[in-house]
Amino acid sequence: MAGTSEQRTIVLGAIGIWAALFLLGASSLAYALIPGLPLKLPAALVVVVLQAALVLGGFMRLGKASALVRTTALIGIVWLSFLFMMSFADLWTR
Amino acid sequence: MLPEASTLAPSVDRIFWGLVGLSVLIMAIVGGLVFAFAIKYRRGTDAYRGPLPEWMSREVEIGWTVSTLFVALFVFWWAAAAQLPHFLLPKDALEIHVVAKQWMWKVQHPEGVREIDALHVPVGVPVKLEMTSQDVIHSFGVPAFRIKQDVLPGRYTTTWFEAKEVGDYHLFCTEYCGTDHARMTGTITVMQPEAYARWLSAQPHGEDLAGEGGQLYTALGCSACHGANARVPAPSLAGLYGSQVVLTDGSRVTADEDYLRESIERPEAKVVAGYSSTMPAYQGVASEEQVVALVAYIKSLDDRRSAAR
Amino acid sequence: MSSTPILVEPFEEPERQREAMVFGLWLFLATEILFFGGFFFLYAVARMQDPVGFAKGAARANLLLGTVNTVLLMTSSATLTVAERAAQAGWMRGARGAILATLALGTAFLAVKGFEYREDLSEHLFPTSPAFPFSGLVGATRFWSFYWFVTIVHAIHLTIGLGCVARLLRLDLPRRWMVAEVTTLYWHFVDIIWLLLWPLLYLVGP
Amino acid sequence: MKVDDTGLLAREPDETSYLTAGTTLRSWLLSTDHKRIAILYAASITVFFFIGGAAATMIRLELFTPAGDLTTADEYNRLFTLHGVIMVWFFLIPSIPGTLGNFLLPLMVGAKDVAFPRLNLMSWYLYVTAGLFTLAALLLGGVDTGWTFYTPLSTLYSNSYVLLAAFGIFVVGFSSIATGINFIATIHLLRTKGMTWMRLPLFAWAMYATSLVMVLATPVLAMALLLICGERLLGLPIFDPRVGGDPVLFQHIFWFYSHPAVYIMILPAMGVVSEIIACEARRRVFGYQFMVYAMLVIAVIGFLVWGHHMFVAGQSPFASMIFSFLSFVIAVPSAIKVFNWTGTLYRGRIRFSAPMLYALGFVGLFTLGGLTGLFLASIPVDVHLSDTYFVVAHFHYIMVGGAVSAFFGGLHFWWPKITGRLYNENFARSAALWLFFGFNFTFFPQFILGYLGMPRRYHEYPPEFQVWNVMSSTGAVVLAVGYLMPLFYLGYSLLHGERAGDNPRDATGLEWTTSSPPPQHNFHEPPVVRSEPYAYHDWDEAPGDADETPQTDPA
Repeated sequence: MAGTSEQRTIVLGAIGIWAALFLLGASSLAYALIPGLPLKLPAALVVVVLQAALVLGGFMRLGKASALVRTTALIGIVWLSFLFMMSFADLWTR
Repeated sequence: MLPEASTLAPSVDRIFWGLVGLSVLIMAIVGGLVFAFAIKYRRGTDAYRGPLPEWMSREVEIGWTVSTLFVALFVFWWAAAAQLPHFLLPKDALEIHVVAKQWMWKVQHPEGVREIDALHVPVGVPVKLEMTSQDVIHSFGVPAFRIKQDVLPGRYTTTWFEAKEVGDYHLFCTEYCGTDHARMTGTITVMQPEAYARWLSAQPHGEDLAGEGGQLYTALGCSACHGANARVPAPSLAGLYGSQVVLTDGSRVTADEDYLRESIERPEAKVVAGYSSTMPAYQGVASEEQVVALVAYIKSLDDRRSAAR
Repeated sequence: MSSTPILVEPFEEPERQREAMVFGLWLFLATEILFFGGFFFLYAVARMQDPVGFAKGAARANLLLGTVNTVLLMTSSATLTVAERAAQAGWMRGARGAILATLALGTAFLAVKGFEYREDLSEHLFPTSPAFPFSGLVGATRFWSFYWFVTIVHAIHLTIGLGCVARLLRLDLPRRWMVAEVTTLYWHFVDIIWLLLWPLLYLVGP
Repeated sequence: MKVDDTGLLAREPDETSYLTAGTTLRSWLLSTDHKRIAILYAASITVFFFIGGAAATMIRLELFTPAGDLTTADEYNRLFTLHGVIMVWFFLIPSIPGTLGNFLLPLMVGAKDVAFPRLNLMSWYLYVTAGLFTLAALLLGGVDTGWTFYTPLSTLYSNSYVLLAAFGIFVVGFSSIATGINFIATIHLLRTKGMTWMRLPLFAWAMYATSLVMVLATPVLAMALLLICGERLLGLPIFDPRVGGDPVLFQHIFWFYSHPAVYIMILPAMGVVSEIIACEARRRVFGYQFMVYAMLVIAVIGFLVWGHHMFVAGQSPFASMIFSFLSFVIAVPSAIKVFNWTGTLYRGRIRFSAPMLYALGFVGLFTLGGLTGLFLASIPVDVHLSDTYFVVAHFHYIMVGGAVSAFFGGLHFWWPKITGRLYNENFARSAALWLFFGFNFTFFPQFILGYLGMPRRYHEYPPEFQVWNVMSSTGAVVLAVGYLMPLFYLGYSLLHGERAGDNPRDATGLEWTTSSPPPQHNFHEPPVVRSEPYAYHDWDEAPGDADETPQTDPA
């Protein structure tokens, strides 16, 4: 049986990441609701990227995963960028 | 053989036959080697079969990689260079409006003459086609001219040609468009300019396109707000075509056909800075042909103003 | 310590099996990235075409319920992480409790979503509804098309996730914690998608 | 061991051969054995091949005459849609990966099974479910959008069973993804001891490259089709031009999948052909490493060329230029492969067996298919040729002349391993030649038709095109007869064929070290690989002796 200290580490670790996610979400909400601030969409997207990084690193332990797994995670994004790049090459030059 | 009936056709054919030559050459090399090896090294012959030296496969490999890359890039350059001039639309072209619908081509000459599934054009004059579709995607393809352009709903597409030889040519719809796709064909008749002028004058003339648009402009109520004496705040349309328009969100667009059309059909999409969006949407109110006519009228406003200057 | 993991054909060593399961699931997540990526691409194009109309449409989305759901899903990710790590550490009471909490939070998400849908429908916020308030407005109409489409697709993903998480309760977790690990990965991915949808659907400002 | 009636020493099928390891229907339908799943796939793709083939025959018969007299326009449109949908998603894409890939990949890397056997079985069930949806759409009255489902025709204007068919294809996509994930994980994690990356047979490499494309392209198609379903089912106007939807956007996401899908069809064929040519020419594959890199490069650049389907679609000239450029670039790795296959023959000791005839046929037909691809990558020529029969001929050279020839070649090559029996070589060779002839007879005239401007998907056409159409249709009849031939002699072999030895082709791969048919768990002991995949070395042995080193032996 696992000791209580290990149990505490598990729970506290999750709570810590959760709190960070929550604060990021709250800041995103605040930024969106305060009128007159510039670059709302980019700001919201930056927050999402940070949140995703927290989930990927903290919850999904991508940092500790093998190189193979990390490459796989990256490849989806890279291929998606192909779709965006090539399609926008059309849309922006029509 | 397929006639080369437009000024574009010879340059397309040159590349086509060049590629045929290249293909024959490569097929001859590959096929010849396969046959020669198949005969020489078939089971039972006493041809020499020792190991290949290491360097050989490497050198050969790099050699043919580089040479195919070179050939590929050369063909790309050749084809792209031939295409570039065709991307530029000619100035002072005869402008024909084409509206496609399932399964019919509706054509309108600038003088207002309309045709269905047929197009008469003079020889030796650049003809620019402004095309849009009422329903699905169609494609305006004339093999004898080597042109083809999809005709899209909700957007204008353009292509052009300059006919070189008098005659009748096939017009095909080349983008599958439903049941009677195969019957969405027509005839392009290329005539001597005098014959074209005679033909044109013998046709029942409607108002010319811009004139027709001018009548619609009043009939559909546009002039009530955009007119010179209107009391409702609406932007003036004179000189609008081709100018830069500043929108409410600060961005700029060029007032081209697509913009004019969008603003008639869905005025709230791009509202001019300083005005509020009070104009009703004409989508479904004005038919595709009426929109074409209205756009032609708005473009003519520009002409009249510059003529007056 | 946890007991020996159950090996499934064709594997012969637990470490290899775990690597394969995690790798396989990440491959699946890569397909999911591209799947939702296709949607985000269309969303991006539509929004750039008519940002004002988008904002007009989004102004009617229920920010409160959307935000509540974001918090619910965030929390469920945390509880499922606890479950997975507890299972791996052999702390079964903790694992079961955390799984049940995750199930409760996920179900709550769907319930809130259901309420939100009912409210949207009562306000005719469906593009084909005859009383759709934005009919004729391009951006707003497309916003609501995207809203319905993607929230339904996301809800389907979440429902599948709930099924997978519920299945964990029936497994011999001390020996099959690897299943918990990959289930968790999927759940977190669905969470990340929502974290991205939240600003794109609810925080659209002019 | 016993001596059979031919007088040769042959082994009775192993007690635990995968074929005899259970004979109930249940033992087949719930089997997670990759070899049985391969057989399930083989049976089901055969059914779909003949359904799609029947539609093709009807299409060609209709085109004998310029008038639309055999079928109505609507029937014709439903026929070519059916032909396209069935052949693309229910035959070509699963053909080699689902059958030969499933059967051989674990054997070739020395594994007991694929990484996720239950997922593998699920992939077959998804395939069958999807097939039933699509067949239901067919039986209820068909679909008339073409296999491309272009909007707004498919969303707003078609009065046919688009929803069912699109959903069917959405589901079959998951089957493809499951296969892809399985293969990638198998190759990464289940290679046996000594099986380094550069010792993998090219077929395994081909499966790897194919799986990459399956995994990364299919989900985008799934989204495109789901959006069509959303628009048809719920009325959500996503591509509707009346609310600013851009039909060209659908084409972008459709071709983001559907162009790489061509490589899902042709990469496995390249793998099969590499195996056959090396073994039947008794020669190491010329430029093995270049072959590997060429396949990987094709798999990656294949994602960046889709816009060449859209040169006349209203795409910007700038984008067309980029796509044209990349399309020329991707011709290079394909050419490398053709030259390397040719080079492999050099100094070989060539056996003209049926699989070798298919493989050599493949080289010729694929080369012509690839060269005509250059025409379509050149913008000005493509403007003239796109949506004409030139395109139809081009992709049939790749998909039928290429992929189907290779599938037949592979089927014959590994037939003794899969079934444990030999087929009649003379019948098989005649069929191969017959198909090669029939194929060219059918499709070569279509290049000419295309240059003359005959549009595709026309059930009526101007009379001046008739000569070439009659030629093509006559060829199609020849081809249709040809495709029935293997049914007979392979069927006969299945029941009465001579027993095959473990390695009747004297090949080097791990799959040939097992008994024929292989035992249920593939290898009694995990094999250890000690040499490269194509150690054929004809020169240091007297003719008649073994001239190959199996991968389990040191070189």
